[in-house]
Amino acid sequence: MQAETKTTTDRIAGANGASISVLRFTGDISSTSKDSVLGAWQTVGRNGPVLLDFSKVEYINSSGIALIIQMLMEADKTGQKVAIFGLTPHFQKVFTMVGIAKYAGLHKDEPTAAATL
Amino acid sequence: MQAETKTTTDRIAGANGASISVLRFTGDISSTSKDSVLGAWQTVGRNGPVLLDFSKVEYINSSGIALIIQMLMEADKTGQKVAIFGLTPHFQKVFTMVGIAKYAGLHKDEPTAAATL
Amino acid sequence: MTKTTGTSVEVRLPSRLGFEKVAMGTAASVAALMGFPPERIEDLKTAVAEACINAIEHGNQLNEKLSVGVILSASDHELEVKVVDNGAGIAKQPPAPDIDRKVHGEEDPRGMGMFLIQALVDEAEWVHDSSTNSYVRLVIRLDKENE
Amino acid sequence: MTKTTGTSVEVRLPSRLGFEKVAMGTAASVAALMGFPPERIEDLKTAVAEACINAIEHGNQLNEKLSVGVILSASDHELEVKVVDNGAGIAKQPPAPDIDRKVHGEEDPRGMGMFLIQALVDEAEWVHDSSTNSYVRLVIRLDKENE
Ligand SMILES: Nc1ncnc2c1ncn2[C@@H]1O[C@H](COP(=O)(O)OP(=O)(O)O)[C@@H](O)[C@H]1O
Ligand SMILES: Nc1ncnc2c1ncn2[C@@H]1O[C@H](COP(=O)(O)OP(=O)(O)O)[C@@H](O)[C@H]1O
Repeated sequence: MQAETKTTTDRIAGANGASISVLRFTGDISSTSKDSVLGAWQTVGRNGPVLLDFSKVEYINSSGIALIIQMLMEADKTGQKVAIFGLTPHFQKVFTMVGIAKYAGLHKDEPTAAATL
Repeated sequence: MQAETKTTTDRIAGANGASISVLRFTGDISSTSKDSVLGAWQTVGRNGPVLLDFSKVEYINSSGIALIIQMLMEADKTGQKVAIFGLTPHFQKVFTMVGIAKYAGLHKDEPTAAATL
Repeated sequence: MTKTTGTSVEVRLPSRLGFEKVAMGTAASVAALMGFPPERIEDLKTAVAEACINAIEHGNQLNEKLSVGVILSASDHELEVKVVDNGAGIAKQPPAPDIDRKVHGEEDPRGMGMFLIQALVDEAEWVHDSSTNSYVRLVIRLDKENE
Repeated sequence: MTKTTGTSVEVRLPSRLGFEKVAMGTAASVAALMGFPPERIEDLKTAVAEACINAIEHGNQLNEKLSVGVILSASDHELEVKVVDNGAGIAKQPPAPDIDRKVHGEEDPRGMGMFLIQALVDEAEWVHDSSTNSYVRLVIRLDKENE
């Protein structure tokens, strides 16, 4: 169903051979996504870099953005790097407006995003 | 603007080298499309085959379908062959329900449709 | 996902052709929220559009002082849509369109709206409610597989 | 294309989170009918969603007996959207979100709705109408180029 959030976790090899965790979101990112999004976040290691894949997400509201900020908050504590890809141009604008771009690079696609980590 | 109908006319070479007229519709096909659709229909010759291109059309209502039937009516008088392509699966179903498929083949794309004329 | 059961959404549209597309947008959003598959949402959109066009044109006779009401009620297994106008309703069900007669000029090329509505939804009913109200009631069911 | 000037469309939604998406669908359809470009329609959708979420959550406090009203009025050059709830309105405009403070845990990660609304539309105004009504009024203008 469109309204449900599914988060899958993945691992890819970065440019320097180091492993990158990828969280892939599907559906909506809203207040009902908390368990799915933060639950998946807890399963990834606390030291390697993390990619957030929004290419299958259609709707993100301010409660969903708050969840993303919570991940950035935890990443900031441990010094983990986070990069984002797959946002529509509209949500790239929105993420920039709220300042997320300052803490996580916003990229067009997975290879471009992975290359920055 | 999405709601306006634009019709452009085109000519392509059919499989046997004979020339095919193509009417390409953009926008909506509804009661306000009458002048655009039937006006363009009048400009094509009354004997060669005709292709109707719906690949840029998002909305068709029953008044729009009535315009298509009017074209088929005139084509039937002169024995002109008409084929249709570019409909979404939903509108292929709708065109089949109202019986249009009996008078004009419904095809996926331009080459497939042209090959039947 | 969003619980939709027991909820109802209402829209009021001006009686002007073109605004049926607003009802389509609203109906599509409610159906998506309920979890209908995309093909079924397309069916609903066309049925709702045709019902609104009839309400605007025949029911309210393009009188812009009147508005068309669209009431969407979600239950566990189905979505009911009532499209309400201020007319006297239909005298009787028109015969199904006959493409041969249409193409041969023996029948008006128009007159397919009610046929399409019935063909696309699981239930369709035309009701003359009161001296000032008529509505068409459409139902699509969640469990029904779309062929 | 459809003349939309002077028309108004009204929607009533249940006070349940998720139904903001229905308002988004309706608003998008009206804006498309008026000829707004796709990027501007995306801006409007997000602003309307945030206004509805606030009306559902803060204004009507998730009380499902209350509904949220969305009134879309089209004129020649602009679309006005009022999102009405039964609450007492906002006490005062919250400060703009500060991402550094949020990321460092010094500020609630939430609290971005009103900021986004103001950033995305051409006019935004919060009005406490009567003892039982508050609304936010949004305007997007047709002539304004979207950056
Ligand atoms: N809401 C309505 N109010 C009054 N009459 C209606 C309504 N809907 C349909 N009708 C009548 O039924 C007829 C058939 O409608 P329809 O099948 O939609 O075709 P069309 O609208 O093209 O005539 C209309 O011509 C009209 O006389
Ligand atoms: N419709 C409303 N009715 C009452 N209070 C509101 C309304 N909209 C916003 N508010 C108040 O303004 C605050 C800020 O809203 P907002 O920026 O959207 O962030 P959030 O909803 O995440 O708190 C809310 O916490 C609430 O106190």
